[in-house]
Amino acid sequence: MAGQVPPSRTLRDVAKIVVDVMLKPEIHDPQGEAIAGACHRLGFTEVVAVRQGKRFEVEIGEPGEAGPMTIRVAELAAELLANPIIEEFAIHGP
Amino acid sequence: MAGQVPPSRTLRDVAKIVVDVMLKPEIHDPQGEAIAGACHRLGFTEVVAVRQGKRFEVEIGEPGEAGPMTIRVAELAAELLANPIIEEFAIHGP
Amino acid sequence: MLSRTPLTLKVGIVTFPGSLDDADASRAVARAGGTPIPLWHGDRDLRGVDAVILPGGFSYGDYLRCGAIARFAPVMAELIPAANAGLPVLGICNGFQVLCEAHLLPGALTRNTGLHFVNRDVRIRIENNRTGWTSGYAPGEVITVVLKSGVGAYAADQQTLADLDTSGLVVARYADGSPNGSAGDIAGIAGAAGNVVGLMPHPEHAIDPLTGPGTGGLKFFSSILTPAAAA
Amino acid sequence: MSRPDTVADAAATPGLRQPHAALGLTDAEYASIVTQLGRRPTDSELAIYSVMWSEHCSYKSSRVHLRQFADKAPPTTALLAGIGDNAGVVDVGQGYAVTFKIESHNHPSYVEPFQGAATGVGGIVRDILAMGARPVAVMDALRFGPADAPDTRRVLPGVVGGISFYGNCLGLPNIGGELVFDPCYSGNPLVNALCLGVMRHADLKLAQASGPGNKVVLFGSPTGPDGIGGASVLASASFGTGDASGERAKRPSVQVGDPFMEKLLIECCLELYAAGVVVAIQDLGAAGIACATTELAAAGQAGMAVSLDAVPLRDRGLTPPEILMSESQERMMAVTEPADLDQFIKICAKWDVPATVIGEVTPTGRLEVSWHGDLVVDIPPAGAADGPLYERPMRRPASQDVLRGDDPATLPRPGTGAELRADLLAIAGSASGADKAWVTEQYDRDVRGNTVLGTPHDAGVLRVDEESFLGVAIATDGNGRYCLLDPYSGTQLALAEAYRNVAASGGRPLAVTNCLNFGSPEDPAVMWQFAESVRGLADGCLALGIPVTGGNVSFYNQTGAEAIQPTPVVGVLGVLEDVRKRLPSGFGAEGEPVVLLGDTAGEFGGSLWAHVVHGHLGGRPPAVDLQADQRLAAVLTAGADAGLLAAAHDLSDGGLALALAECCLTGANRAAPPGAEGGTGCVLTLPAGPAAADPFTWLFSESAGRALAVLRPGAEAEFAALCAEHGVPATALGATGGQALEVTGLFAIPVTELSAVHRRTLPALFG
Ligand SMILES: Nc1ncnc2c1ncn2[C@@H]1O[C@H](COP(=O)(O)OP(=O)(O)O)[C@@H](O)[C@H]1O
Ligand SMILES: [Mg+2]
Repeated sequence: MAGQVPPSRTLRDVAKIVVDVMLKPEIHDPQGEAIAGACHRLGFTEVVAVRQGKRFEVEIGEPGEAGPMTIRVAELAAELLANPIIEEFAIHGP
Repeated sequence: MAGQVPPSRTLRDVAKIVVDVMLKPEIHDPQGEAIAGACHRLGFTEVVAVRQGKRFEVEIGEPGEAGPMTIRVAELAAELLANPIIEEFAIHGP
Repeated sequence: MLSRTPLTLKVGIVTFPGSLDDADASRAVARAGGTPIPLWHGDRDLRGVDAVILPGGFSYGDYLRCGAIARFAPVMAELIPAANAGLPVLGICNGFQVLCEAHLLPGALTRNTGLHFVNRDVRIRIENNRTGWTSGYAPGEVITVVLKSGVGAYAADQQTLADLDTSGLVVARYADGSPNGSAGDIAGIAGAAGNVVGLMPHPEHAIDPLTGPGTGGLKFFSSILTPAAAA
Repeated sequence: MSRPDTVADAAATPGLRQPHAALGLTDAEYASIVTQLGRRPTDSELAIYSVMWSEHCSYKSSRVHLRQFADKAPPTTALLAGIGDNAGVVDVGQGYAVTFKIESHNHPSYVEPFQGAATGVGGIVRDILAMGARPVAVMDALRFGPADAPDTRRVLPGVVGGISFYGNCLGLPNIGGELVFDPCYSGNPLVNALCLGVMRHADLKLAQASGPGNKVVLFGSPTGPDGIGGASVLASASFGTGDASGERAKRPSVQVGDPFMEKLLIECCLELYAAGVVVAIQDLGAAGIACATTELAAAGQAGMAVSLDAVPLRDRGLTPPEILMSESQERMMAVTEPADLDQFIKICAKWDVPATVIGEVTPTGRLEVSWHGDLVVDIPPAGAADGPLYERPMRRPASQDVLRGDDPATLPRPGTGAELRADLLAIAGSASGADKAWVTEQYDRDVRGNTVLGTPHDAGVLRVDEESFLGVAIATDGNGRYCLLDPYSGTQLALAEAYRNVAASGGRPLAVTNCLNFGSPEDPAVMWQFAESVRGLADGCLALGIPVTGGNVSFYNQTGAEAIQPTPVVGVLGVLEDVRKRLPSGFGAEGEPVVLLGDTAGEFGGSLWAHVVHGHLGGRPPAVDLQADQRLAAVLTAGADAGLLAAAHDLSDGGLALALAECCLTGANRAAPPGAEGGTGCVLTLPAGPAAADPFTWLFSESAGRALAVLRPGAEAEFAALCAEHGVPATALGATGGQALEVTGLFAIPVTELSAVHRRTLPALFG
């Protein structure tokens, strides 16, 4: 499959951008609830709620200035990494 | 995302702490590789690599000062949220 | 005297990398009297089929989100406009997920409330027999099919759920309560035009009492063969 | 990066000290390598020898015993390939062959339950694929510590999740297995995975490199630093100290499975086979490229020249020994003719499977591996592949007599109907006796559409041909308690139970696979258990007339000095000419006569009753009579063929009592009836004789060679005649029907109560 072997890392122009994807607050998160329940059983009774989402670390080659790259990642997040019907995302970095 | 909850000592005295869990760098991440492949097919050819991890938003009641709470969350992360054999974690906030 | 060979309907079955129940869908189409036509994810070609099934499985490993990567396959570039133009499309399980990701159906499939994959025979009630895929069922008919999924809970915002209800677009509901946390016990829905249907449990595994819980699923595949349905 | 240790270096520095002990090689083994090569090995060669000569790859402690499977093999024409190949291949008629094998992934599953179990499934599936077959089903035999132990709560959900994740994603139906809890498996769970494949006779592939000039292709996932703890030791020892060794120590021993890539590999390989472009093929399992190249070359009596520079890497820092030893998953190695190479690569590209030529077959008879132009390996492949052979000391432990003398006859027994009822419910609700749906519902049982019977029936039954209805049945069994009391007969009991399960599903037993899970072979007591177990299995297979086609040995299953109970898991494969005649294990219609087949004596040593009710383990396991089992199987398969039977269920742990409870709750369809409350009751009367048999004995004894037969109404006389003809004792008990399991004059348990007790245990424990 394409992209499994990263190209040589000697080029220093690779930035790491983080995309956080969380379920929208109104969407039921059974995983988070199960984890909160497990916290309580483990004695972490001060835990009120847990929500579980995804974190993507995207290594991306810089095509030009910082601006376009961030926009590209936002496009990528909106199109592929998150499903806007149930999820929302935030972008950090580089 | 930190700091959304005001630090007043009311009943609502709940802080949100984020725990990021990623596979250790030396561990194979087939999901991330598949996503990188999809990025390329979608025309995001500047994507060099993707790694996928988890993000937990833990809402936690403050038992005392900030110090212990952070330690509690670190314990929680090490014990429950991350699998130390293959994953590493980082804690942010409140 | 000229003998007239009845034309059998051609039903395309898409194989994505990681599709699993494609052979089962083909078998069901053939059992119902149709002609299954394999469609390859990498070809921008629907091969002149009269209807399309997106089968169950784990397309692209279901990595990222179920159906999220398959949605961008070349064959989908043909399928999406064809579906919008009225081609009957049935997405089963992973196929349902792909249809939601491709916005051919509203809403999304989310993790089962029990957090586990669930393989169980379930009874579903056909709520809408006006789609091309369900016209053979009596309204309210209850059939037993196989549910096998980990991300099978249908979710949508309140407005969408209300719209599905008022427009009669819920195709099937779990008759004994949702086994996975699906909103409104929804097992399957149709798009606004009625030609695109998504179903979480597997009718193709209920076509033969030898290998499944009876024959209750067969009419999904025979309904589409009636001329009215494919018209 | 440091320069690797080359063959030239090795010749020039014969006195260089090497870390062979850290790699698990004894001084004597190291000396024998030096003799074989006529010089010290390079570090890459040492890596190869260390993995090839490990217990896991070389079977050095077990081979002397395993020979019996060949020496005592019953005459058969059913085997197309046998022990020594990746998996045995059995002719099932109509031009079809079936290949099946069971393998352990115990230790990795304890360290990282989810990935360990997942990659266990992946490994056995590649074994089957390498034989030229399409994998069509999996099974899993699992053993854990006490169900309520905190560690079991960590390990079990992870293991089940991993099997579910990997198997479901591959599209392989899971059609059976085992789930057992015992304190002896705390800290050492057993995760044994079985895969079954189907092919046409002509499709058989053998892992033998031949034809000098033919290309060696590596395909599948890139090679990364997975599971190379051993090589890391080597690398740090050879390449100096400090930073490097710290870095090396981080190498993960945990492999992460990629079932999606494996699914692509399956389809890709099948298309390669169909195109006729594969001369030989081998899966990459333990010890990766080192093992695949050595074994391919050794089996083909050829040489092979490989360049490691061509291996696609996920981590460019890997050293030659690490590349050789990497256990990255989802990789295969094939030999193809140069003229076919283009087509080979094209088919791989179609399935998005990266493929690279890494070398070719040579006439030299040597395995030669180069790196950056230097020769780093130059060995005789057969010498590395064969490995040492040990006759480990063995000794029947003195404790064996104490154990056998501890007769369960002294245990207080239930007498009244109420007490019998309570013990039945205790067993039906015990973790080992309870319904397994919490586990098995997580597995896809129906994908591919050929599952005729799956869990909770006695055997998995698959349709092989849609036109002729040819099919196969398969079951696995093992009983550590019996084997601890007597490893010889305990192993035969496991064999007999799997054999009986196949027959009770309507299948004619044909062949055997096994996974032998034991403690340390360096412990003479364990070695004695092992030897007895193998002898029992070989003698048993000879008696039953079905050959062992392959298997797997897992040693060192112990926590500290404490070994697990000896746990051979035996798989039996059978054939059904017409799967429409399969027998389910449950009650369906009402009013069907229920008949107990076989003799019942008072046998409670190692029984589930003694274990659950008294926490007792001692005495002797049930007596073995394999001729009686053969007769029973003949009656069951003939009864199924003649349409006399509606269902059948074998009796094993929990005896008649648990078997009846299971029959009430298991439907007559391929799966349990929908709805947790489903079921059909029965009204039965326990016979007055023989003298030894009181109600307790009838209900809870675990005498072997027994099964329940459910007759089609009206078939009573014909079936009685069939039993008489074969000399199988048949005792009419009553008939199906009603809403309770009723034993006249003793107790009645409503099916709903039985169901609640049987089905709530695992969900209550594991959520
Ligand atoms: N881990 C497992 N995976 C799949 N199937 C299982 C597993 N454990 C048990 N089963 C199935 O559950 C049923 C009951 O198992 P068991 O009580 O061990 O049967 P028996 O003792 O009669 O051989 C069988 O169909 C068996 O194959
Ligand atoms: Mg059993």
